[in-house]
Amino acid sequence: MVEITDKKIDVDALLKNTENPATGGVAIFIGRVRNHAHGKIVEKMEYFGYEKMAIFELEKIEAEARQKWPVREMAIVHRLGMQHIGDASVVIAVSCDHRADAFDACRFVIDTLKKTVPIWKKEYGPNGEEWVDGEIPQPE
Amino acid sequence: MVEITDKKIDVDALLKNTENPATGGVAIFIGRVRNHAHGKIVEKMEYFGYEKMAIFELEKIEAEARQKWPVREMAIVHRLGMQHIGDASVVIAVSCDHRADAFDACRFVIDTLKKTVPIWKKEYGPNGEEWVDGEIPQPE
Amino acid sequence: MKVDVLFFAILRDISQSDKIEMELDNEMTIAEFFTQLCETFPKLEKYASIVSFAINSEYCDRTQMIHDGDEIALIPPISGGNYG
Amino acid sequence: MKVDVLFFAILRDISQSDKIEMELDNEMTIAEFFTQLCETFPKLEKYASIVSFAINSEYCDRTQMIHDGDEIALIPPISGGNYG
Repeated sequence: MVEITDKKIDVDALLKNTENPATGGVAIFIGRVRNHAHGKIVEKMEYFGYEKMAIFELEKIEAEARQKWPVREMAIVHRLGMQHIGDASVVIAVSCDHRADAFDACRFVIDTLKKTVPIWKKEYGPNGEEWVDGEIPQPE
Repeated sequence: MVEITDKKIDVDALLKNTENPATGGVAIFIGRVRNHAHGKIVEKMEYFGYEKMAIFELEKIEAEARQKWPVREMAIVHRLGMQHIGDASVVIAVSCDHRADAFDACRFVIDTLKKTVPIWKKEYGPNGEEWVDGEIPQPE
Repeated sequence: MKVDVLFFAILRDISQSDKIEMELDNEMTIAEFFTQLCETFPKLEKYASIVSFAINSEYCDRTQMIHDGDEIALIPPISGGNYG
Repeated sequence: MKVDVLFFAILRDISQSDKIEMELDNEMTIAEFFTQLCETFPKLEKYASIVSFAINSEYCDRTQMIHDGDEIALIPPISGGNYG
């Protein structure tokens, strides 16, 4: 499942979504807002998205990951809106029978998300706010 | 921190241990008891450990991971005793400034744990119980 | 023909609008459309080399034709996820 | 000299005991100790090639000397973590 939300991400609830009696390993990635970036202080971060398309792109990533690895359950949630230091802006959980697959698939999802999902962030620091540099998405 | 416990692992509480305002990425691995193994049905699993030494070996793994990667926070918990399908027998959480380090360090911990930490499991299935084959640890 | 045009992030700061409705005289490519759009928003021009496009939520290249009713999104460099 | 000997998992099933106290006549290597131990527990012998040893919670090889008061653990192949 994929989700775009403007609420706090409930990691525990999300992990419930990855429960499957056949799975031995769950790899999870939590991306949090941190207090520094490229040598500057960060106070908070605001996320914006082209929601309809972001969901569509997340679904493509899930489908591609499932093609490449024997994934049992997968949950990808990205939060939008204003977020503070330590807040989870993105959580990805992947459960597989074997741990190597879970790790590889989870990493593929976050790496690809950053290249294709239309979400932008604005950084707020002591010297004001600015849009964060990003990746130029490439049409397939 | 490392811990050997005979209680249910509280993943949420453990994630709190990895909070650090400087970290952007947390990689987590949850190893669960699954309902099958090498083509056989598994009903439950019992874990035994040489506890004192297991903690000692886990501490070595944490130290080695911290030498290899710029880890901010790390939590490794292994549960012993009888566990049922879906129970988390091991949870590893690693937070770093950058996600690649978090993934690499987390994976290193679970891979090394299986090679060095003196823990054994007994598998219970429809045809009885048996000790699970394992790895022969090598002195350094 | 009519199209909806969506602006995000820094491009939205330039257009001062999330979404505008535009009347185009004829079907045209994304490249031609962007040239026309820059007449309305001259400051867009300097983003020409880094903007990507989507038609109806699907990334497309600049040779893609635009049709009546399309939703065209101008996508500046994306930065989802987190740092690192 | 006295040592404690710990048995785990399948080796514990053989010894029928978690821990025994043993009296050794003199300092000896782990290899020599294991030979002596097999006299008490003959079924241990077939595990000779797969058992590892730890002295005082530290893996050691079979040339390591045993001293008075040591805690010697017989470590059968380990299987912590989970499957996969």
